[in-house]
Amino acid sequence: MVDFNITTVLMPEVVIASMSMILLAIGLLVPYGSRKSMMPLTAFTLIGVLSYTLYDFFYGPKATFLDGMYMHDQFAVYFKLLFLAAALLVVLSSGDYVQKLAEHRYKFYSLLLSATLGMMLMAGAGELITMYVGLELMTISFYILVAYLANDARSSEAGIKYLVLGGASSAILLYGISLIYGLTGSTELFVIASKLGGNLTPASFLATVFLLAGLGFKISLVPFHLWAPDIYEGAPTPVTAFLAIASKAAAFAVLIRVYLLTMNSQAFSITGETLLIVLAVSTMILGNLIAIPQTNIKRLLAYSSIAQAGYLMVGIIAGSLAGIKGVLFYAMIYVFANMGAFAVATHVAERQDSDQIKDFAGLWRRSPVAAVVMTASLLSLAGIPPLAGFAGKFYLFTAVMDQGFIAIAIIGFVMSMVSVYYYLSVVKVMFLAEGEGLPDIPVHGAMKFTMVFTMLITLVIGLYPTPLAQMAFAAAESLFK
Amino acid sequence: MSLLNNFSNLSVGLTSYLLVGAMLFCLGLYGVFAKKNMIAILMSIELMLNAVNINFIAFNRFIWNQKVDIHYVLTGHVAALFIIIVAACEVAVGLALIISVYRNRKSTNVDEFNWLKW
Amino acid sequence: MSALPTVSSLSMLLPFTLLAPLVAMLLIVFLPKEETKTIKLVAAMGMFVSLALSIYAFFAYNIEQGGMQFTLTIPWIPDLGVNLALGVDGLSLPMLLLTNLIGFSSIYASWNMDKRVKEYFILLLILIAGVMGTFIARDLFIFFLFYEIVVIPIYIMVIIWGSSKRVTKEYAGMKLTIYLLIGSAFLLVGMIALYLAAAAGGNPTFMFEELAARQDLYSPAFQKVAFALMIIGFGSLISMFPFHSWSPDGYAGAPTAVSMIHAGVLKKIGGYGLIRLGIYVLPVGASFWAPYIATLAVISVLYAAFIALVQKDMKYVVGYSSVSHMGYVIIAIAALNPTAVTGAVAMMFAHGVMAALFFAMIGFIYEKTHTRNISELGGLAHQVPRLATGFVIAGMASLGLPGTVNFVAEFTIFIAAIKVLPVHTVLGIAGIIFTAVYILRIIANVMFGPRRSEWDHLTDIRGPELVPLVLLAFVIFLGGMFPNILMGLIDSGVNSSGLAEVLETVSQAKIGGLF
Amino acid sequence: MFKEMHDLFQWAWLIPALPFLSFLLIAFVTKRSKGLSSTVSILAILSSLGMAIAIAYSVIRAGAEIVEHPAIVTVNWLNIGGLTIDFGTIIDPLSAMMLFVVTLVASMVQIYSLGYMHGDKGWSRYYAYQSLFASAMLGMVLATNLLQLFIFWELVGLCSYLLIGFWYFKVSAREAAKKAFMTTRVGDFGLLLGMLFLYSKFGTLDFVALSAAMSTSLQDIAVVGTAGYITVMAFLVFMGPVGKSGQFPLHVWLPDAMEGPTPVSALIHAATMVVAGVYLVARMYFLFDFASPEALQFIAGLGAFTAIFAASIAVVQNDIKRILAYSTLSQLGYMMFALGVGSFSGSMFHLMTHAFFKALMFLGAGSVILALHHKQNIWDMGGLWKKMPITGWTFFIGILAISGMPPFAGFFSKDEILANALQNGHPIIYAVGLFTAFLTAFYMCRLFFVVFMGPEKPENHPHESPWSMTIPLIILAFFSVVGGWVALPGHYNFAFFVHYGELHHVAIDWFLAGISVIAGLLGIGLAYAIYVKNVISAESIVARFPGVYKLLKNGYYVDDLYLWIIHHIMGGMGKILYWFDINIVDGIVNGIALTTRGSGKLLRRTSTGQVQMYAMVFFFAVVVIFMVFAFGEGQLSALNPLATLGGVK
Repeated sequence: MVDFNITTVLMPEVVIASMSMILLAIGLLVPYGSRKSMMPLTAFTLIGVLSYTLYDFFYGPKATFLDGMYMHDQFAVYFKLLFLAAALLVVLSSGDYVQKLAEHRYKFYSLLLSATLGMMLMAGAGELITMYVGLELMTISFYILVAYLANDARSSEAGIKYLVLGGASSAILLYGISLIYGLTGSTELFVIASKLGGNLTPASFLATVFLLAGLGFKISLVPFHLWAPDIYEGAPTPVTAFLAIASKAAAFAVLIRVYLLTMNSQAFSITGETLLIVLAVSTMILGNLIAIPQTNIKRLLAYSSIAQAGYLMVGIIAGSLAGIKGVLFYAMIYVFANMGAFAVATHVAERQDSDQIKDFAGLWRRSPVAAVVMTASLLSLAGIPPLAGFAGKFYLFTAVMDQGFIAIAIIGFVMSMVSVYYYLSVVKVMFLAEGEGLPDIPVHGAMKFTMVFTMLITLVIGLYPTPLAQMAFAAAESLFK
Repeated sequence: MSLLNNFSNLSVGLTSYLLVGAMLFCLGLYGVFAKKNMIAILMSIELMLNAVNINFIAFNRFIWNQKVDIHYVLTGHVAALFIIIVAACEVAVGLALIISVYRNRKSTNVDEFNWLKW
Repeated sequence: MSALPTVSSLSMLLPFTLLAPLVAMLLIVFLPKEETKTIKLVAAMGMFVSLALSIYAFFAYNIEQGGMQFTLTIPWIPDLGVNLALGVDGLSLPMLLLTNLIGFSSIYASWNMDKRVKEYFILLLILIAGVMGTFIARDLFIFFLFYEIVVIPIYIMVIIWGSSKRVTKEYAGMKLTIYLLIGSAFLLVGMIALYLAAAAGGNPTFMFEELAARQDLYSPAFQKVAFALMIIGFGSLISMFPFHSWSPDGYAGAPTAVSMIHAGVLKKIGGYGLIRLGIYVLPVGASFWAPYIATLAVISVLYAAFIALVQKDMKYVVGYSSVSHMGYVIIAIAALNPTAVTGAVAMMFAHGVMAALFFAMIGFIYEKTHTRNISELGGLAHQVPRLATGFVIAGMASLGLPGTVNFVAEFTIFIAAIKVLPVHTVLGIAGIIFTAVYILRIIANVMFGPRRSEWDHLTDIRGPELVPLVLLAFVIFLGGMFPNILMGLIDSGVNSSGLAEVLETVSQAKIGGLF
Repeated sequence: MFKEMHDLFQWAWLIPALPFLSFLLIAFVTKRSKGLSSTVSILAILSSLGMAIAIAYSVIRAGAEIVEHPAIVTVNWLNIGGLTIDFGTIIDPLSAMMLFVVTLVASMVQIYSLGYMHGDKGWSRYYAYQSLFASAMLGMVLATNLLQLFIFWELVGLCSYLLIGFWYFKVSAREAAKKAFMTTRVGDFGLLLGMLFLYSKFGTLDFVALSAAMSTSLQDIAVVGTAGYITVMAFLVFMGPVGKSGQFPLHVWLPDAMEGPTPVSALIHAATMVVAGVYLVARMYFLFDFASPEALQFIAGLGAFTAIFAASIAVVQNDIKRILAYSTLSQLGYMMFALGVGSFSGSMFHLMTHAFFKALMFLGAGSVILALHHKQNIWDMGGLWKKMPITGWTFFIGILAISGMPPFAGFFSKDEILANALQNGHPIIYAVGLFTAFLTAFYMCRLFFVVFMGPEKPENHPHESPWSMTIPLIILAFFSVVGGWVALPGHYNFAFFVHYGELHHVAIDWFLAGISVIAGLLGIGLAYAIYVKNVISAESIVARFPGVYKLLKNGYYVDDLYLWIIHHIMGGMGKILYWFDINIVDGIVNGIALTTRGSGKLLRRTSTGQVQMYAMVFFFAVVVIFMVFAFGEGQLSALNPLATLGGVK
């Protein structure tokens, strides 16, 4: 057993949790006018934690502790990196947006951090109740964040919808967990795996389906996806970004662990694969098809992110080391690609008070940086080289084809080319339309940094994916040990 | 199949508890599907969560009540506790949201919350 | 010449060729957008360097030695086995030269561009660099990467600088893009399948040579499937019937430079890929599909020629004609014969130069008259004699007149293919009659005929505008009169790359009734 | 002696190269200076003429040696695996004769053009094209293999196209040029095919090698397969000459080609390019010889038919140049059937003499046209004899030559052909040829009498053309007289040098010659009776046979048939296919796109915004999944193919 100190291992979680509290306290104590430093404070905290986590990923001790309840392997750390990066980018891009909110804005960052904390717990959870607690921490924070524009009926409506559906899906997830507990007597993944592995009973299958449905809800897998577009549309744009990127990734982290340990058993394999293939294919197709007629950028990105979930599922279907590596790789670049797009959407939403695609008209002229970043991000999502999305898809589909599934790869690639259609429609509006009468909206400061940074990362990873691929490989490998 | 059959062979208890849990869950589900008032829906969700609690406790009590050293392993009970706490948080947030949406829409009728669609 | 030429010392030749337009592009990014003259000059300079380097490569290439030269290999993505491997042989070097010839010309063909000049030249240079990259890549992954890079700049260029006639430019651009991308999706699947099959025999690799060397690993069934996937991808790129319908609309919508590059070189990636990847790596699959491809190719030739007869828009005529001409390339590829493959590469080169010249001339006409409608034009030889000369030269090259490089290529194809596919070839040759009919029709109706006073204000092309005409016409005639310059190189490419042996095996196997 | 001669033959490539150089010079350097352009061009062609004369002289000096062993010089042109093509020059009596004829007529025409094209805006362009044409034509004559010949063959076609359409602003010229190119292309298609089959069968296109290969392989009939195969190749190759030399049914372009400047008609469409087809058949004579006899019979029949067919049309034409054009067609038919009946040297001989007198007549006609300010209808002319004595006299010589009057050139050549036809057992062909000779004499004299003899037209103010035009006329007239004398009986006559197979010395059969002359005289007499003495009224003949007249006048409606085919069959086909392309091929593409978009729009409606509906979908999906996968074992196996979806795990 590697000798380690539990506090050093849990340092990121602890810091994030305390910072969340501190921000709340500051919000309560410091007078309204001088709360501008909250964004930098959060950002620097996140940068610090991120750096530490990065160090931890490569050099820190790895262990499973609390009898397998909590895992500190490279897989978990990889996802923590992802959440922290996403949170950081959201924070950086949300500065002006949040500034315009009313006096509640200090809670925004606090809630953001608590959601991040929830995700980090999910990534490390080796046990279903821990996972559930993390999940709920994240979800409840999101309920509030989604409805954060208290005076905006749409935002409140989104919050309510998310609450109802999220609650119901949690209940179903929990019911599944309870069945599993009933069948195995444990909520720890390793124990479950050893006890459940043998044969497939209707009860165990019901439990699995419930579990899958609960997690599928979070990753907006068709047919559990219906909430996503509405919530994404109603939520404040930075929240949408965080929701689309991080919460989905967190659910994937859990799904991978659960799937690999429990569902990937011999008895389950054919049935489970069939099920997952059907779901993944319909997710890819439906997400991309419905995205085509969208006129609202957030809704468009919502459907696009549904489709992206379908691509990610492909890696899980492969179930191999390469497949998981593909998922990890793709999840990370997905952060940057989506973040770029959402940053631009946030910027436009903040300046023009509109989420309509037609209001992006002439963005090329009015804000060249934003237009270029948006284009690069969308094309990365579509998987056009030399952007990172291509490398990601390549890893994913190579893995699944290696397992012999050719048709799913064809469907995936064809659908991703179909997706180019609606991504390019946005590009067309930005570059072709003149945008008469719309204001010039140059980007500055942290927002500009976010945009350019995400674009550069997208480009650099696309051109030279090796470092990230190695990290993803290490993380995936730690899962298979 | 075997495990479920085992459940029914037990003389008293588990099957009944599980049935109650399942019924409660379905009731909650029905509420979520059919109720129009947001608060009622929130309560229905609570029903579903409590159904899970019953399951947990029943399982722990009837099947998995082993002892390690001198302690009982109370995973199910602990889980139920957690769920209760989380449910409480959820209800708190939920009620706050209902108030917020009521301010905006002057209604708690879930059918009217359809501005976001397509 | 010594036994070992200075290959290693020239390993940076190709990277520099590739980087020259990109450096120019970066310079343009930092230029203010009002400096249109400087921007154009920088773009031209960048392309000039590329062109000069590729001409140097063309003549410095050691034909006796053959094989890949000026090679450079840098491991790029080790876990996938991707290498940044550059190099050229007799098959790719003509294509590289072609790219730079057309790229250089296209800069000058856009000399009068005055709308969003900066963006235009940035995208144009990316486009050219991307196309160049596909031809100098020795690694399938890099090849594909470069190919896909060019798709999006084309889309943006079409929708901003294109023109709407029968179809809107938005439609044309989207059709072009999505069509090719979906084709490439199938290609990608085929490519990954190939990669995975090859990976069974050692380190995973994307290198063309390695993939070809591991042929024993690909079962006939696999080859058939993989080749079919590639046919969809490359076939739509080379606009083989029935995957051609993006091509006329796309060219009609695109701005001049994009039409030039697209019809001139981009399309050839399809043929190049079919040779490099299809025949070379999957010979059994190729021999299985060859008859079907040949039939489709003949249909392309005749079908597109007939349609070109009744077109009203000049760009559509040339668009359909390029579909028709690419049919010959496909016939040659389907003939699976070294001479035919030589002819196919030569035809791609020849058609590229010709199509670029044609589109450049049509572009100038359109720029000056704002119409491409054949019936609205006429007698332009009065006002713009130089333009008319270029137009006629392009037309004559298009109908395969001896003395132009196109004739040499067509003849080589015919002479090789007629042994293998006599019926297809005879039908294909019948296409030259129809080609003559539609080409002469547009030449006559656009350039000749009574003087029309409404075009009296036109000025003839002059100065920089002459560059495409002079350069491309020179190449057309040089290649036509001294074909050994080009054909010798291609021939060495076919023979030294091992392609000839592969084809030999395939044809023998065919006779033996093995497949 | 032979050594130095070969030194000369080494340089034969200069003959086409010099005009080509002049073309480049004019195109890139002197095009702005009219005087320089024409000087360069004429100097070049005169140098070529000089060389051609020198070569002809050497060939005559060399005698039998060169007949047996042509002097061949080659350089490699194209060399790739499986395909080697050389370019080179072949010097034998045939090519030497052609060189002389082509350079002579070309130089005459170019000098003549100094006057005829005076003041034309496209002067430099004209001379550039002329030089290019001369170069291509000479290159073709010197070709050592079929591909080289084909290349230059196409290039002369291009020059013909450019020169017919020289006055591109005239719609008629433009259309005529297009027609010429397209029609010959149809023939070239066959020629190309024949060439390809020859190559794939024999592995070479070199004339000498091909001939050798054919004669050896014919002994071993199994190698060739059947003689039928060669016959097919022969027919395919013959399609080229049919197009180029205006044989029926591809003759339609030649009359229209008269839209070009008259010197061009003289050079290209009378003397040189149009006989390229005849030349090709002569060069490839071994092929037709080795093919089954039907091939040569076909050539003879087609040639004879063309001869009489064109002559009959010429009778009723009114345009001076069109009459000459149909006459050219008719004479080409003559040459062709001469080859068909085995009169190899007769055909070549006629080719040479025809070049002289037909060029002469075209140039004469040009002189007339210029004098009358571009009037071309013969009925608008008349009484030019006095006003234009040189033109008149030289034209008269041409008329006598073409009518086959001794001792003019045409007499000897025509007589040889007719005699050979009869001697080699083709009486029908002979009869047709004889009748054609009669018709020829008739319509040529009709032309001459109407233009030069008829009443003067007061609105015309003709005057003799300048020296630059008359001197070529005189020179050509000289050759039209003496050109035939080279075939006078003797050992070293024309047939000694230009023949195929065994050499037969045939004396002139004076009886047959007499019949031909009588036929010619009859024609002249009839024309005299109708158009000078008005003994017989032309109108009344027309009135009695209106249908025939209309038929002839419209050239048997062949043109209309082709136009109909092009418009209705090809154009219609194009329209149908275009419709198919847009609506079916593209329709499918657009349909897929539309379906995709449409289904997107439709599926969008699934997201109703009703949260309870979402919840229901969610839960029922769970139930359905559970049902299908847990209990539906049957469905599961049905879904199994879905699991692997084509990929085999």
